[in-house]
Amino acid sequence: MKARVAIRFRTGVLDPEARAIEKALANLGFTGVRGVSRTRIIELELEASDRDAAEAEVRRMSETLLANPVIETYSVTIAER
Amino acid sequence: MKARVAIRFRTGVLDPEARAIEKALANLGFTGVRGVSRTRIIELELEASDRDAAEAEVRRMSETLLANPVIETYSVTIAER
Amino acid sequence: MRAAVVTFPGSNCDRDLRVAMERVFARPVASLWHAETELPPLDLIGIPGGFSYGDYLRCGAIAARSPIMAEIARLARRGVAVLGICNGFQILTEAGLLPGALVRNLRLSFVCRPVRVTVVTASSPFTNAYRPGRELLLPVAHHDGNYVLEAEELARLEEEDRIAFRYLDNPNGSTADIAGVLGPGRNVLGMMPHPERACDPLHGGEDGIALFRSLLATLT
Amino acid sequence: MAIAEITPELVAEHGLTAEEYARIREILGRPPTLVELGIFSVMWSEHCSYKSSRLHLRKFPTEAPWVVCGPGENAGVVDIGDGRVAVFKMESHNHPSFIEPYQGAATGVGGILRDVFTMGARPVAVLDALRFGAPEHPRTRHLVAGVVAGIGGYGNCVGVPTVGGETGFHRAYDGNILVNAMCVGIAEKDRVFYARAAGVGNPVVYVGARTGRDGIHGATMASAEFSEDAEAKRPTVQVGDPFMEKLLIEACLELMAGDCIVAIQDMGAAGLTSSSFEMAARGGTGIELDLDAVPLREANMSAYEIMLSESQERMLMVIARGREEEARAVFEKWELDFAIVGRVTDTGRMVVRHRGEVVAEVPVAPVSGGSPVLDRPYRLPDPPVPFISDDQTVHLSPREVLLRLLSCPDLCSKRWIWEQYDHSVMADTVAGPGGDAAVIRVHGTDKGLALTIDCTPRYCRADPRTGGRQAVAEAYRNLVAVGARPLAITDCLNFGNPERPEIMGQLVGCIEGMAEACRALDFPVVSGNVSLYNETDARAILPTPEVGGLGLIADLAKRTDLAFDADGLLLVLIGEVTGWLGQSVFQREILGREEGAPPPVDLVLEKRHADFVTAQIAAGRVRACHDLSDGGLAVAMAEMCLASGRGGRLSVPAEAPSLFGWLYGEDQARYLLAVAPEHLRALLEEATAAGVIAREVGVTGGCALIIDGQPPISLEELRRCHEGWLPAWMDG
Ligand SMILES: Nc1ncnc2c1ncn2[C@@H]1O[C@H](COP(=O)(O)OP(=O)(O)O)[C@@H](O)[C@H]1O
Ligand SMILES: [Mg+2]
Repeated sequence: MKARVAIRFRTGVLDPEARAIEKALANLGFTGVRGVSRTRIIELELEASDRDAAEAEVRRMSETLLANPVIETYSVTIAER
Repeated sequence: MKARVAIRFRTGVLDPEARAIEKALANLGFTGVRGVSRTRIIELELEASDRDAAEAEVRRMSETLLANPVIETYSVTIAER
Repeated sequence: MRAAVVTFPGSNCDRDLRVAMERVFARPVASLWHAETELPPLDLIGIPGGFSYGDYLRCGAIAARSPIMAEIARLARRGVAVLGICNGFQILTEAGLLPGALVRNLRLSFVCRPVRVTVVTASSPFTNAYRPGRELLLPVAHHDGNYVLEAEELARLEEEDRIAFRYLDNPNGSTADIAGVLGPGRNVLGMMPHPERACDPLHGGEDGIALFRSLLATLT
Repeated sequence: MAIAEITPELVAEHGLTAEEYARIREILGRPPTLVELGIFSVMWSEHCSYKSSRLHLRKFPTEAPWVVCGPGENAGVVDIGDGRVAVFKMESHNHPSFIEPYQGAATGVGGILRDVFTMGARPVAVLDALRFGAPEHPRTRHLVAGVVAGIGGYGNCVGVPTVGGETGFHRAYDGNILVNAMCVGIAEKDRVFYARAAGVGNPVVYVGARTGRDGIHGATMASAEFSEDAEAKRPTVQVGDPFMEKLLIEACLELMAGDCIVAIQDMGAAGLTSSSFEMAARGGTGIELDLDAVPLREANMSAYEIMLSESQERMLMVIARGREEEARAVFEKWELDFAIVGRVTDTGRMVVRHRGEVVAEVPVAPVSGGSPVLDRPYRLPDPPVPFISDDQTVHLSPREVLLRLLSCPDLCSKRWIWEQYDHSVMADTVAGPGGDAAVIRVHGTDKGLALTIDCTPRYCRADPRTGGRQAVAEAYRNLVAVGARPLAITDCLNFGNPERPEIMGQLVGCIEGMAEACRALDFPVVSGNVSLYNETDARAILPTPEVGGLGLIADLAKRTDLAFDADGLLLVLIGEVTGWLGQSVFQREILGREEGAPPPVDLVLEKRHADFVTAQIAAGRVRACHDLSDGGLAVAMAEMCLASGRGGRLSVPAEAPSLFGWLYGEDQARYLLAVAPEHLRALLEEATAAGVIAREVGVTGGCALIIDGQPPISLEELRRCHEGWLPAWMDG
């Protein structure tokens, strides 16, 4: 089964890279760009009996390793195939 | 208008980080995880007269700044709102 | 004083830390390979700087979840002193032994330079040989030293006097200029500056020596 | 054996000439297979075979009693006493860095580190020489940012300090930047490893990263002139993994502590091909390779791709038979791939098998050492006439000139760059970037290695021979200035297309000049690298023979640096002053001209002055020392003031040839010393006795730099000018 974890900074945590992108875009003449935010996606394949089992497993992966709950939130999507 | 750029490595480009994640998951007991891959998502808001104009603009941003065309490919989605 | 320094794949300040400790402690310091899970009796564990596991995913994330860290966490709860420097600090926050997290420097680039820091609290086994308020010159060398934590956590750290060091010229954007913090039991210290690179008049000055002297005096 | 159709187009695409192809057919006695064609193409590329330069490189002196191993191995080796050796080399990664600055520069550092630890040395320092296009060029800023981040990203992660280098800007590099990296390591003298395959039946072992389709044909790319379609060559960039490199260093050094390695060689340009051929050629043996055993990153790679891949962080070793498991255990501990991919034979032939077929079978010697040695026609430029300047044409005050020079791209502080490099990891950096030479303590001793990289390309263009001499002389001076005894150099010769006689003339002239200086100064060449075809659409770079010098400081307590540690010290200028402004930074930045002859390099004077300064340092009379180079006396003085946080006064003697010549002329063989007043007499007397021109030119103290007759320049203003330009421009 294929799964996809989307990880982003919690609101309130300043993302210096997003700010830098915004600034760099402005310097390059792309004016009027606002609200830049970044999300990291990790896709993986796993063996699981069904979607729910897969989702539970990927949630555990996210909580134990993939995301840092102090600064990040995550969401999981399972794409059967 | 809101836009979303998804950036990933071209096929064949070494992604040591993805491999490290796969290995770390295995060490943590998540066996059977394969094919880990990563995508960076950048979301932003811009002013544009219509979807096509927005898309063209975001493509230019991607080519000049957001993606590294030598080793990455990108795709753009415009979500009107 | 029974001290050891952990080596993870990708650690690169392990030797430096051991050399500095041995110089001040005047006795051998053990090396612990990350795969070891049964540790000898110890008074002090050093987690060195470097790029453990390439710092892939997040700095310190993979090392923090390695088996040896579970053991170190257990020892830390029992009062063993744990000193995490640079990547070691990142590992300790990722392992939940210290609050907050370390993210990319505000200016985004790696920064290597001597910085001025002040000693905020002298009440810890790491800092009791310093006078509070003393200004030190210590090298930093990191890409992800921007310490972030929530307002309540910050208030708690301040209330419990757990901020060990503050930058005078903040090189990375850290919240409240924090350069080093203590764990709740005051026996765990994480700091971005490198005291082990400041124990030698020929290299980096000598302002880091008192940190190791504090440990020597307290732990033996 | 599958015989692909080898068309003339295919041969040309592989960068081989018709004559070379005829030679290949003669060697094989038949047409080559595609794999064989690929092998010849990379092995006979300029990059691997040095075919245009080999004839002239022989002119370098390469021996001295302290040289343990000169050119020909992965890196040069010199004795530093106490049973230890320093192992060092410099290499270019110019083309890849232009295409993808971060990865190109990063993998350049990775490659040079491997050249050094391959020989059993622990890398202890990296230096980098960078040449970018004009700051106004639209790509320059992006290239600077990427290259600097890439060098830092790799070196910092591996944990080897980057302690020095050079950075210059000139429009001649707009389309071809230079990224040269130098690495220095330390080994036990009796535990140096060489790359000579030996012992029939011994297994050939592959360790490190898996093989992917990275940089296939990188070696031929590095030998071909760029054109506007460089973009199309993009997929050939390699991506580095410094974490893997760190593991490789530790694993290799751990295994090298034992005795099961017979030979070891990193897989650099042309990957498995060049590493296997070089090991076999040096050992006079043959090798059988089984490509099915090579760890692959991607499925379905062809034999051609596997042989030519330039995936990074890979090594090839010959292990003593029966010791395979011992070696495997070490690599498994470090979680690295380990595979037996072949064995050593006595046939003198390379036999490559893939999927049950022999895909290549070629004699080793003619491929490895048999590439054509070319005697390309060359033309030396006419000797330039000296430039005569007239102070009246300058409408700026000496003070304004100084501030201009200190903030120009070439002379401004490069702090913005080197603060992104970890220069203090390993805790043995005694002097990091910012001085004449970096100083690294030999771990656990009171000795130090002094390291520098130098070249003045504008001198080389005006007069290659003088430029070649000057590059070596400046490196020598920079080592002497920190109290070191210069031992040897490595070099990286960056030039344009050698098929053009005037470019070939630059190469030959520079080599001959360097060789003369090396001989006169007893400063041999022990390793190096040549990078040709640095041109885009027939516009060549400035001839840039970078010289990496290494010296030894016997007692670190006796080293010097450029900071004066007290007020009231007397400044003594060593060397002759003619006020030479031809090809000076002053001429370019203030007069807007780049012309005339560069300052002559008198090697006898260089040696005499260096010996004198060395003796004065040894006698404990020198409180600060700086060599004079770009920008001359006033710039050197300003740099000393900035380094010490103290001001000083610089006098302009009545007999000065011209005011600007005195202050900004670039006469060679000069040093500026700070001396306590009580030592002045002895120093001057010894100078006279030694036939050295030495004169008092100023005094330290205060918080401003004062040039006689000019309003003072505060240290803050000096600092603002010196430190301001680069960060402001990068913020752009
Ligand atoms: N790319 C770089 N990397 C590291 N250090 C650099 C770099 N460029 C310049 N430096 C440092 O800046 C200082 C000044 O450089 P330079 O003017 O070339 O010195 P010099 O004229 O004495 O050779 C030196 O200490 C040098 O090591
Ligand atoms: Mg110099």
